[in-house]
Amino acid sequence: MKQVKDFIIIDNCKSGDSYCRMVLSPADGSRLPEMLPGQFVEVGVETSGVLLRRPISINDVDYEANTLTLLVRNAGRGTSALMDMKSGDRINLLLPLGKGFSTEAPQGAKLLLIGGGVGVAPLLYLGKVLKNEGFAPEFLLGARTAADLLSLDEFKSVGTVHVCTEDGSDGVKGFVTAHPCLSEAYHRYYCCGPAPMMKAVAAVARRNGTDCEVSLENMMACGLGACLCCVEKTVKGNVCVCTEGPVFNINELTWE
Amino acid sequence: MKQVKDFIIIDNCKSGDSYCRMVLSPADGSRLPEMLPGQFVEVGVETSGVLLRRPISINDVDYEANTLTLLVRNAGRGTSALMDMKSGDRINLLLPLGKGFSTEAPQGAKLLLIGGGVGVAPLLYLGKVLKNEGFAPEFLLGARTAADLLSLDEFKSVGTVHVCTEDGSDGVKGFVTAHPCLSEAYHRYYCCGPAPMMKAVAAVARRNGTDCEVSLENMMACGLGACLCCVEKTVKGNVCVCTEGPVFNINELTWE
Amino acid sequence: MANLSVNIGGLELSNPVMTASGTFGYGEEFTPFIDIDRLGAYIIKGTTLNPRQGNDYPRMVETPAGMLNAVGLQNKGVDYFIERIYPRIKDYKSRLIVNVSGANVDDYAETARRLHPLDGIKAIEVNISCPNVKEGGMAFGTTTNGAASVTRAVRQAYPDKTLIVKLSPNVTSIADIARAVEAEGADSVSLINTLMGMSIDVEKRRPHLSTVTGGLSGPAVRPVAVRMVWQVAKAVKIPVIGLGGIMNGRDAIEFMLAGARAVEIGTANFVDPAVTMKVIDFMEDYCRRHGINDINEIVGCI
Amino acid sequence: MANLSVNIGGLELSNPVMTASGTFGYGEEFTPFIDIDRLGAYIIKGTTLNPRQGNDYPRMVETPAGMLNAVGLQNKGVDYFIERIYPRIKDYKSRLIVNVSGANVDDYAETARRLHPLDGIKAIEVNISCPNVKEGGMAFGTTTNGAASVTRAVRQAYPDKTLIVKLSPNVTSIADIARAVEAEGADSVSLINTLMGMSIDVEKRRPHLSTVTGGLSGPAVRPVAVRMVWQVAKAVKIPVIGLGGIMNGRDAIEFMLAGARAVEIGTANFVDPAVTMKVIDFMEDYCRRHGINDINEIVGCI
Ligand SMILES: Cc1cc2nc3c(=O)[nH]c(=O)nc-3n(C[C@H](O)[C@H](O)[C@H](O)COP(=O)(O)OP(=O)(O)OC[C@H]3O[C@@H](n4cnc5c(N)ncnc54)[C@H](O)[C@@H]3O)c2cc1C
Ligand SMILES: Cc1cc2nc3c(=O)[nH]c(=O)nc-3n(C[C@H](O)[C@H](O)[C@H](O)COP(=O)(O)OP(=O)(O)OC[C@H]3O[C@@H](n4cnc5c(N)ncnc54)[C@H](O)[C@@H]3O)c2cc1C
Ligand SMILES: Cc1cc2nc3c(=O)[nH]c(=O)nc-3n(C[C@H](O)[C@H](O)[C@H](O)COP(=O)(O)O)c2cc1C
Ligand SMILES: Cc1cc2nc3c(=O)[nH]c(=O)nc-3n(C[C@H](O)[C@H](O)[C@H](O)COP(=O)(O)O)c2cc1C
Ligand code: FES
Ligand code: FES
Repeated sequence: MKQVKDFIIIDNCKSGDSYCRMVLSPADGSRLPEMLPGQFVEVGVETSGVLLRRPISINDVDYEANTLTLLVRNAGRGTSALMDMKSGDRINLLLPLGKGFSTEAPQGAKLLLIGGGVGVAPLLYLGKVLKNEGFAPEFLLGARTAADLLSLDEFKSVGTVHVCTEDGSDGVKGFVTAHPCLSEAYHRYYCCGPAPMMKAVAAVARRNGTDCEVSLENMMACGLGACLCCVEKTVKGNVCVCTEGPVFNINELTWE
Repeated sequence: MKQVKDFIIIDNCKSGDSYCRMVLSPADGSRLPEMLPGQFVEVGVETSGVLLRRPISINDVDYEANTLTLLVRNAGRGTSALMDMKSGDRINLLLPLGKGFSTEAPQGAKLLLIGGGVGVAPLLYLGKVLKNEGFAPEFLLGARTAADLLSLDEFKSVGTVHVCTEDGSDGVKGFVTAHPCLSEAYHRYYCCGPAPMMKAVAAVARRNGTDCEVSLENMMACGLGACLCCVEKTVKGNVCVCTEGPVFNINELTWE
Repeated sequence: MANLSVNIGGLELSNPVMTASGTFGYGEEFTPFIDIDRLGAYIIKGTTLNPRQGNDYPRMVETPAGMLNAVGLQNKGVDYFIERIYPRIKDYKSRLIVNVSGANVDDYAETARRLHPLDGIKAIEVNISCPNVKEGGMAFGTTTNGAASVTRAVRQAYPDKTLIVKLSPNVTSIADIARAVEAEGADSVSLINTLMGMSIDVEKRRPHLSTVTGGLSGPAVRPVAVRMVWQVAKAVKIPVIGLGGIMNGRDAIEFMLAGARAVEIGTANFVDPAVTMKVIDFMEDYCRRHGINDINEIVGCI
Repeated sequence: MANLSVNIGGLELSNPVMTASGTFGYGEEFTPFIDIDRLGAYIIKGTTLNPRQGNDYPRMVETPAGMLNAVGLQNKGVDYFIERIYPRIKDYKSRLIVNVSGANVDDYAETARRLHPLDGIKAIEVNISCPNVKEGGMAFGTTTNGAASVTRAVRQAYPDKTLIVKLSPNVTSIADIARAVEAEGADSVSLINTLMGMSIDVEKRRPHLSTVTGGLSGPAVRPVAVRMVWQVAKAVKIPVIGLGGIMNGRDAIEFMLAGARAVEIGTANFVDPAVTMKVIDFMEDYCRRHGINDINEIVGCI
């Protein structure tokens, strides 16, 4: 059940001026609601020049510690205010929102989780859930430079990690679509990152017949399916990314 | 010379949820400009719902320590954001603004500094300057309750302090105008506080022929005499409180 | 406790708080957060005679204390609404009001006619201020003649039940438009719809919205909306519904003091999906604090 | 470095950045913070034929991302200006533009006539959008006839020098008004003046401003202003000056992309008295980053 709730920041760890990783727990001590990988939250940001909530993916959930983790890139006014928040501060979340990634697959299916930049955020939780369900998820993570590769150690603890950087400072040099692992056979790609990257991965998937899910980041106002601002053109017409997505199978989309 | 400058918060000491006392020093290490008692600063507040700067009196200046002190009452959005600021945070000030209190008086003149609520703010610096110039300033400080009497010890270190509280929890019970010290002869009253209090003090001053200066708190936008928003009707017509004031001799005003 | 119930052109509301069309979906999206039965009324999405896909993405951009939208009345048409959506939402205790739009006068009238028989619908709000509805290159809502002609046609197609006309703020004299729709038999006017605005991505050097211009809503527009409500309330005798940037109870009271009998809450639902309940709570508290027995006492009382 | 100079109806400016009337005093108030000579032009306080005391206090209230003002053209009249103020401020290298208001057509014309001989004044901006100027119950700026009649009279009284007409946004079609003043010989139009708004103190149950309504300015109005500049720039051939809520260089470029040849900065001067210099710096930097040789290239370029 969706809820709107105050959280306490347990920890807010910055990587430079570009990213932060925020660990949150309900302020009233209540249990976290059930959350699925690929779902997101809408964060209320109290700063000058920000009115609407900001959508952020669920990066990790620890039901035992009763904590939720967000991975945030400093993209503008709202996210930069999030960067500046301190442990102990309060923050209001609307959650859990949207539909997540499919986690069903034939036993032993090879699954590749492809993330670019801060788009790696939802893949950590997804990887953990897939691993729990008995799969051996692999990650293909791309970034501009080695410094922009986020949470690498955590990904490694979940599964095999393939790395690409645009400047070659780590792993294969170039975009994720240049990585040799894409020539192997996978049952499904899960992809989240900048639109051009997702479109390129979708093209690869279509070419080699791999099932492929992508997570879209359309601009949102309500996050609840009420305002119809976040629509994506699909084979069924305009649908709300906040309720029908953010995860879509590429077959539902009208890309190219 | 007026300037707009970043300051670092050296200390921000809250009294409950209602007041804070902020000690500031120029962020670039430069020397404080010369400031006169009764002058004010315009504080930039970066929070949701605040556009314009907020005018705050100069509460104290320590040229040796190169610090400036503000005493702030939590009155709304802007001031409550100031309450929440922490030492080390940056804040932008426009200063020094307006004309201050007159500090000339015949040698040995008896001077009474009358403050109500947070209106005591400019009187501390004024008292110190007067004391430096060889006077023995007295204070008459009023507040709702004993808990709302601000900086009492500091005032006591500058001169004799007379106290009134509305609930009688300290000093004389009632408004400042009920205090017996007003029956003594003073050369001048300096008064800052809520408008009804200043008007009542002005009436007393007129009755007993005492010179009287009051510090107005008209709503301001620019603080520079440019917008003409802060005007007060005076014997010379509408004048800008931010440049011709905030301190006025009651003879200049058209009260009653 | 003070009386909060108000009457809008024959329609009794348990309190003055409604939701603004296009910002509250069909209400169902908000059931995790609020008790719809506690609302004075809920106004649902703009409905047209025929289905509409709406405009292309991007449809939204944030602006200082506001947002621009260019949704363009995406909806599945009145028949789909009547068959598939209405049965799901008709049984709330709160008043259900449908917002009606059209491409021409006949579309408005026909949509109203089809909604008329439904018992669960207590009133319609006719949106003559949508940027996608053209009449000689101008929206119906920006000329007294256009506004009057839509009102006249809908009034005929929708007799006896409450007819609210929603006015556009993009006009020189909104009071003139209000008088024109009052003369044609509107039971109430609601205002304001969005102000027409525009925003440009200076790095990409292109408009943020696919449609170039869009509708501005949110707290930024509130001073304009309050002023217009004040002007209209002095100009007409029918009750005025005020909206535009209401974010909390204080803002809602501001509109009532300006002359609104009831209020609608729009963009604020996106910021806090439970805001409507808080506004009702504030009204109760405000009346108590100010010794007001009946909220109708404060309407226009400045 | 890119060329930033622009031409406004015959008046050459070293860059597109000006200050908006009523927000910059006579310029002198800002000399501690900026180099006035670096401005493209500075437009000073609204000046009328006779002295005016302006409206009663309170004249200002903050609103979400904006402010309402009701200053009411407080000034000492054109003769006092010419004798006492003009000599002090005439020698800046930057263009000095006087904003002119009037209670009737003759006042406008007479004020313009008295300013005409002054060499230090390069242009006048005629404010036909002040809420205190009445013509048959309506401000000149809200009818094409009213706007045309003021422009015609001032054009006659103020020949050969640059005449800018400042338009009101409180109209159904600002493009129509712009066309009307262009037809009467205006060299340029500037827009927008303030949107008419209102705000109420709900605890005291009375308006915040002594005049009940006032003029809304600041970032809140920017989307409306950008839209109007875009509409007007398509409707007229004379250069358009854009303003309304410009807070920084990005916002200034947004107006130029919408079609403005130059910009004015108003309320932002209150927030940061050095903002104009930062806007000019941003423009230089923007041109460099985008490989633009002449800022005129981007005007209307979306
Ligand atoms: C479902 C979803 C999940 C997301 N997950 C993450 C995540 O895990 N980590 C992360 O760092 N970012 C994530 N984003 C992107 C994040 O929402 C935007 O970066 C953020 O909203 C920008 O806000 P801002 O105030 O910092 O930027 P602004 O100053 O408002 O604008 C900067 C840029 O951010 C984009 N943006 C602004 N508002 C929105 C909005 N409401 N929705 C989408 N984009 C917007 C605009 O295109 C703009 O160019 C996600 C977005 C969506 C839709
Ligand atoms: C010359 C001068 C000196 C002052 N010195 C002090 C001081 O030393 N300490 C102190 O605590 N306060 C002082 N004030 C009052 C202080 O400026 C206001 O309390 C503050 O601006 C309120 O801002 P806010 O955002 O907290 O309140 P808001 O939420 O904006 O409004 C709350 C109330 O504060 C008042 N207010 C809002 N903005 C202004 C403004 N720009 N100017 C004046 N009043 C305003 C309004 O009447 C409103 O009812 C002074 C005011 C002036 C003009
Ligand atoms: C996303 C969105 C969609 C809207 N759709 C409609 C609509 O279909 N019909 C209508 O009459 N008004 C529509 N509006 C206008 C609102 O009902 C309301 O008039 C406006 O947003 C001002 O109120 P607010 O500032 O409280 O949002 C819409 C507004 C928004 C933000
Ligand atoms: C305090 C104040 C006084 C103003 N006085 C005048 C004036 O005398 N003449 C005029 O044409 N416009 C006047 N304006 C309008 C501004 O010049 C400008 O058109 C408006 O504020 C919008 O720009 P902004 O949002 O950048 O402030 C005034 C605005 C303010 C805020
Ligand atoms: S964000 Fe409102 S419908 Fe998706
Ligand atoms: S605050 Fe602008 S003139 Fe005083």
